[in-house]
Amino acid sequence: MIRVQTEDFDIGAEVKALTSGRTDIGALVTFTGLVRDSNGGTVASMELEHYPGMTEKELSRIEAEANERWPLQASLIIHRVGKLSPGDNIVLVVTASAHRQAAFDAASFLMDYLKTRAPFWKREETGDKSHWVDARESDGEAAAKWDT
Amino acid sequence: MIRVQTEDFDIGAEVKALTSGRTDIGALVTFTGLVRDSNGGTVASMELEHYPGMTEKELSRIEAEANERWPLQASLIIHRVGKLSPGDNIVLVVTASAHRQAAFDAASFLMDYLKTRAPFWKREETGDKSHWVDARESDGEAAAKWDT
Amino acid sequence: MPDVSSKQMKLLYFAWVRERVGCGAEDVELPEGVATVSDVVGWLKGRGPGFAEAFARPELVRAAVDKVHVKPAASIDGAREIAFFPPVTGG
Amino acid sequence: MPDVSSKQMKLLYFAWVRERVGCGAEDVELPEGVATVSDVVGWLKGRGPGFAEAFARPELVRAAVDKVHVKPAASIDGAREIAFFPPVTGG
Repeated sequence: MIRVQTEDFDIGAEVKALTSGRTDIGALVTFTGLVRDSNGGTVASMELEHYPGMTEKELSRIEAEANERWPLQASLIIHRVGKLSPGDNIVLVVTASAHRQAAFDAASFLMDYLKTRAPFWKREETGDKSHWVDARESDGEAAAKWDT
Repeated sequence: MIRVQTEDFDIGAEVKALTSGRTDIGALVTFTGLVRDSNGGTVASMELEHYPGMTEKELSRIEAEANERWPLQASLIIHRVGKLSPGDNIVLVVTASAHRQAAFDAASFLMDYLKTRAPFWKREETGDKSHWVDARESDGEAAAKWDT
Repeated sequence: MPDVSSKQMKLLYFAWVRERVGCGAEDVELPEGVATVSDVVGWLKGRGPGFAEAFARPELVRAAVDKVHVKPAASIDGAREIAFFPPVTGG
Repeated sequence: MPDVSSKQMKLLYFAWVRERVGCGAEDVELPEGVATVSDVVGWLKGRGPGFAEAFARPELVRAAVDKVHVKPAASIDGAREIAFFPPVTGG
């Protein structure tokens, strides 16, 4: 399941919705990405732009690939867009499996792929200036390791 | 922070307590272990025995080791004991860091070490029979990979 | 010989590409001979200073044809929508 | 020569070791010459059929001295509490 939304998400509620009434899940991993004030108290806000239509398409494709690679009982990607403040949630990834290794690997894979393929762009506002966040080379390397 | 308890835990509430008011966390990983009905609908319940005193000591030691190995902003281990049913939560591990790799690795490390070192024992009740769950060799191998 | 109607194209720009170009979306008629994403970039660079600046270092700009990531050499044959944007920074 | 009082020991048993032994905790006086965890196991095996069964395959039983995991060869000198249990299965 994938969702792109401006509203915040509730990790506990999302997990409950995925696991409720099931007894085949042994391991559940969540990853939450948050707006971090990387400049030590100077980032006032962040604007998340995306490519409507392509975003959903890419996230669905990434999720489908994770489900092909690992035996998942459930998976979820939620990504927020619009204006966010330091400490706010940005992205939630949930993976559930019978065993922990699959759940951990699938969540890590989803984040690595999302970081390099899903069409989102961050702009940080610092005081009266703003700048587009640069892509990190390490994200490309992290995604490449799943190609082996 | 570590806790051993009979009551259930609320992932959302635990995460909120760890992150509330902070802007230095960029990545947060949770791992939840649940009672899985591995026999296809026949496991009626599970009893979790532990070694009071040693459990807390081992969990604290494991958590301290994770904090030495990775730059964590927050960490939490909650493990339930007593009688549990299929679908119930057993264990919660939360790790928070500036970047996602540290959060993922630390959570995975905590689970691998907990699985091989924390003094818990599971007994599954199936109909009118019960048996002690056998330790998995793969858990020992998973823990050993962090020794390098 | 390519169908004339195939040269009608929707172009989309995101993030700093959008800011430099000065608009987020436009419908254009591509000239004859424009066959690849790279050709489109070459044509766009001649459309004004904003475009020239946005595509000054084409290696910094990524493209998607009909919402699928593509390389500069990708054909635009049959495409309806081409998007240009910086490397993504979500998550 | 070891202090006589050091031979007073609390023994704890968990999971199927506890079930086979028939009790979860007991205070014992260890005989002279019992110096390692392995020695304790050897002594326990002679205390009755439940103990013999619990420690029939000593490699299946783990031990902790004063709440710290130890190997069979570990000394029990100065220990106050020794626990015996199967490999752990939490998480």
